[in-house]
Amino acid sequence: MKLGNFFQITEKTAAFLTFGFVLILPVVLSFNPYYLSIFIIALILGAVSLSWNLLAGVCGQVSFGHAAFFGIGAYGSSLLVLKAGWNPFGAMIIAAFFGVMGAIIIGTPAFRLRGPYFALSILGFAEVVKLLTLNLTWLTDGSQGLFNIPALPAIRIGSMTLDFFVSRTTNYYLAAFLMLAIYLVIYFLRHSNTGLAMSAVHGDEETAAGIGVPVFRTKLLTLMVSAFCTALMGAFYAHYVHFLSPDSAFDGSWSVMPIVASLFGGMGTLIGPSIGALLITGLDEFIFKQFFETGHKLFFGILLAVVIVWTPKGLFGKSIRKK
Amino acid sequence: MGSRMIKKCWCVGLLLVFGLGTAWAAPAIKIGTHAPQSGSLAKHGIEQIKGIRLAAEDFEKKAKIKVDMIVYDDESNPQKAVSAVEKLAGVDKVNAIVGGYGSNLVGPASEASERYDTPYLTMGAVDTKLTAKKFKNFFRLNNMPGYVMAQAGAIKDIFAAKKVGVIYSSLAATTEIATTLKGLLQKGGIAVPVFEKFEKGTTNYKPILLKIKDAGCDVLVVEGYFEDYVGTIKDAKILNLPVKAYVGAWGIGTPEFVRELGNMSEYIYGTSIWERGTAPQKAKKEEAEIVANYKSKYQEDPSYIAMLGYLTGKYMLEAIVQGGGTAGTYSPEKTRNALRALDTMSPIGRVAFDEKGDPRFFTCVLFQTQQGEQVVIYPLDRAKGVARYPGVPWGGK
Amino acid sequence: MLRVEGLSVSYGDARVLEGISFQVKPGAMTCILGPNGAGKTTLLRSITGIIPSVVGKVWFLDQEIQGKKTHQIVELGMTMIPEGRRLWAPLSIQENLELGAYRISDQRIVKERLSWVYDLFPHLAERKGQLCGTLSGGEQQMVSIGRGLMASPKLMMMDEPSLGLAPLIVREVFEAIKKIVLAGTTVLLIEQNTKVALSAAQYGYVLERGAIVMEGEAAALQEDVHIKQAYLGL
Amino acid sequence: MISYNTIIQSILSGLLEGGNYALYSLGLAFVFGIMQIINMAHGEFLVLGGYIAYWLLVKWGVNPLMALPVAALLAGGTSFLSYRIFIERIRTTVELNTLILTFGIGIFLSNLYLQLWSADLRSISVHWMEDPVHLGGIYISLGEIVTFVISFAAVFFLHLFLRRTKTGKAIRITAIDRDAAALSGINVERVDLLAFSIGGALAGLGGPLLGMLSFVSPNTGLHITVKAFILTVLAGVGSIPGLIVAGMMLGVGEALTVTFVSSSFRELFGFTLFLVILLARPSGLFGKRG
Repeated sequence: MKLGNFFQITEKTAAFLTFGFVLILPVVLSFNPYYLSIFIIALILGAVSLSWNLLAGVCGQVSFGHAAFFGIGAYGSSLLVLKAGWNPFGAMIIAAFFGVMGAIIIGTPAFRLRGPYFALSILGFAEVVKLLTLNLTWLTDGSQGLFNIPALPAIRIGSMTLDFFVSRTTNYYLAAFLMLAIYLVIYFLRHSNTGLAMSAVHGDEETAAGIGVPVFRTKLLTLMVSAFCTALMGAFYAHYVHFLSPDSAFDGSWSVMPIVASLFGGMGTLIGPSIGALLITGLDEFIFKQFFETGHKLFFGILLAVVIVWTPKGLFGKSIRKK
Repeated sequence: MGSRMIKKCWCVGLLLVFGLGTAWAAPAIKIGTHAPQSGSLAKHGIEQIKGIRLAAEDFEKKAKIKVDMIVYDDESNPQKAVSAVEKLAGVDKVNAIVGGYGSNLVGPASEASERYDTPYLTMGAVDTKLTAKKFKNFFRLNNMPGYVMAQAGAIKDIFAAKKVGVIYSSLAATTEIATTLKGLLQKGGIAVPVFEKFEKGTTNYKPILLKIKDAGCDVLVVEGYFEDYVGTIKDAKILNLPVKAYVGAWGIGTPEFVRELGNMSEYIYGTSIWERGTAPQKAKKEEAEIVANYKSKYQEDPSYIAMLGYLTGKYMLEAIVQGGGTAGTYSPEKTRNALRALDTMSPIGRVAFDEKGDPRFFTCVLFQTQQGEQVVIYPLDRAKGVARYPGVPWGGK
Repeated sequence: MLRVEGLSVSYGDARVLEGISFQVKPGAMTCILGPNGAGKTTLLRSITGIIPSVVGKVWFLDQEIQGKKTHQIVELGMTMIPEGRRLWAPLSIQENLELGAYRISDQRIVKERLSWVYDLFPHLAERKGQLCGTLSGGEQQMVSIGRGLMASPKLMMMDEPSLGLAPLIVREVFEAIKKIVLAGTTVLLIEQNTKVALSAAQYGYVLERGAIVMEGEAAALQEDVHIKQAYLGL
Repeated sequence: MISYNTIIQSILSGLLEGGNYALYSLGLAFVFGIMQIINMAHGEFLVLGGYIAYWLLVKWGVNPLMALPVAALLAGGTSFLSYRIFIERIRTTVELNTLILTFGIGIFLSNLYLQLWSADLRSISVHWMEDPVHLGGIYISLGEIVTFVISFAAVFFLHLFLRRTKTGKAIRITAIDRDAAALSGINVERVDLLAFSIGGALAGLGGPLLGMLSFVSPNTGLHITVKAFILTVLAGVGSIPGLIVAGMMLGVGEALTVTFVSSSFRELFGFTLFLVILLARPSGLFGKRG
């Protein structure tokens, strides 16, 4: 039994529904800070999943180490603010470009590899970056981590002040805005000539090269965009949580959860991964945790296996049409 | 150190409150706790919760006040810890929070509890930076200097060592304790020719131990965790490492440790906040009671983490009631003040907090495992035996 | 011996075979001709169960075999010599041949078959220890046919055995195939090399764009105008 | 400062540890090489073997070496069930799916261990194995020699099995050309099931050794999986004997990094080597296919 057999909506409708849901969710949760904080993380994960899926779902290059870009963004922005006294907003943008640099450094050699080898090389890259962060103590304070990372500065719009230190609501909507921005970038990229090139590369690299698609350049560009967005979310995360350690910033779950979320939501769609992220966060929080204090991830493992086996296109993969 | 301490009069007041508690039914207390129940630190988190749970039950019996205890798994993940605190303080509206394990979790968690103006007491975070912000609501039972002083003191006063090799796990707390120890030793004129960090999950310690051998160190200090002690001791045995003493940080020489390592745990030194029988004279009775209750509830001996967990629960619950007054008005303000005013003798020594929330009198003891028993050998005034020095599990020189 | 009725195969939305029906009579050589991309290989792959989920019916020795797994079909006495040889390159000639008789546990029979294959291709006997990756195209084709023979098949289907071989080698291979038929194994041959195929086979079908468009005795087909123009270049 | 003896000793310890790395990686390398499945639950199968040996020792005093076959059997059984229940169904779909599926199975198993056996670290102590053996200024332990021999034997016999037995050859040819294998009458699905179960059993074999040399815990698994990966790529996918050499290279490299640089760069060495090999020679040191 697949959802896809019952209803069919277009990508655009799915995106409108998703962002509409994200918009009103805080009202449903009556702006409860705790639930908002859960969904802030879900939105961060959603945005990273969108970026991951641009690379994997659209261009066909599966990465196993997006935590690298996430951590680079988080540490990059925090260090610019803590050590160089930058404004956090500016630092976030520059940190996102650090992510792009990381993408160029690993992508240039790694895109000569295919399939699991590429996925593994990114995994190795993530570990190397993490270990460097751990050992460049003079810069990063090693395993001690960075404490007291400033929150994003308050924004004044007329008489209204958007505070990012205490208020979960403003943080929530900023995270939602970032996810929307990333979605739009991916959407328009997908529907441009570059997007066509990406699909061609996904289909078959040799054929793509045959019709004149610059395969290597397309793949690298996709990784750069994906890394930029992921690093941006990492930077946001740092200013939201105020604390970083190599273990948390480069946590393997930033590599794994986007994959899981994309799979749940459907890799063949653009919006699916963010739906998947919201869904698995909700499931984990409201259902699995009710069963066990310890080891509620057990359910997560089972669910993952069940979804993969019985609906490999994702729960919504068949319901959302491309156009 | 903690022998001349006097309980302040508020303790008497507390007893009065307890007495009255039977007369009027005080409203239930909601206490929240978060600790890793899964992930790499789950073992510690689970023990901690066991201790707190027992404290809550004991408190219910004694004070006749119902305690609602809410537990969240923070998965050793900072953002989950923050979420847990936000849920406890924001949704469940608990009166106070205890728990937390690991400085990198307690740091952000304590910030969240400060935002919600909810008192927070922990035993799982020793990083010095944590109290630098002087939060109103943050308290902890233990901090870094307590560990290091016991190690450095024994190395200087008992071993009279000249060269000490310090190796430590790359995790945050062990890095800090090692760095502090190095400074203290060097200030005392003791050379530290080998000072090296190893990664979590190291399985071959021989190359690093060989450096200790080449440098001719008298004492090997391993600031690490269970697996690091097991690994280093096994490898030191193979290499027949010629040092005169093996000193570990925490979690060494525990009953579990002795059970797993057998006679390989003989002679090792370790610091401990508490082990069965190390309570100061004045707290012996309390210690015996807690141990007995723990055993009857869980069919096992409490570890030091379980004991500390128990104490965090106990002091926090008492402080909430202390600040309680009339029904339904447990306020964070009064709870904080009660904690600040606390000065009592406990199985881990004298407990009192300074204005930053750091413990004022916290100190560890250094013990040596002798015939499977932990014999406290330092500080000398709490010592129960004499160090068998030189001596290492693998024979040594 | 083999009867196919209404066989259809699709890849995604693209229908490759459309209602194919034909039969192979025992003891003879039947060939299916057709240009590149007509669906010849797909036909064989679906008969042997490598491509599952097909529409239509297939009888082999009066048993319905559609939906069965490849190894079950092989056990009934059918085999296929795949296009492009598909040998196990890192293994020796002898190993390749022996593994062709995987289902036969009686070592005596395996030895018998082996010596028969070596008689058929004396060339291979001289180099039984050589790794197949290092052989020439013709030698590889011989091993591939030999491997198929090892299981003592009743029906052997061959997918373009002449592909990429020099004319001299092609003749040698087809001589061997004739011997195989004489020894009692029915052969279904799929070929682009129409001239060679029709001169060796007794009966033929022509497959174009996924459908059978013509059939008849080999001799008759050789004289057919359409065949002459489209396939023999006359 | 660094003595000659220290360097020798350090290299030796790396060689011995490298031999064990090879065994820890064997199951993963085998399954990856034969089935193109990256089994993310590999480490969990291995850990299961470790727990089995631990409980056999603690409850019934069974010598951990005697526990090896039991560990292999039960880990093999677990992987058999994993394959039958889940993996089999998506075997023919995208590679990524099996990767994530096995990852999910790994999460399930490690949390199951946590429920069953708590988060305690379990170290298997066999005292005679910890006794040092003194060879002209060089110390090694009896246990190290024993585990090294076991590792070597496991790799050797697996190699022999694949090269010499009919079943082993069937597994190999199925990996090389599935269709051709099926056309020879081989039940390729049965072969897949067998290969995956063997992979699990090989992993289970490593567990008791890991427990003896260090420890097992519910969280050990993923770490082992990653390490096994590194080694598989170093050796080159499909090269079983290459694992020994790759393992030793990694072991010695790590040991010498500690001796000459610092212990904190040990892991960095492994991953850097992994990246360099992967990028410069993706077929690995001994791999044949690119």
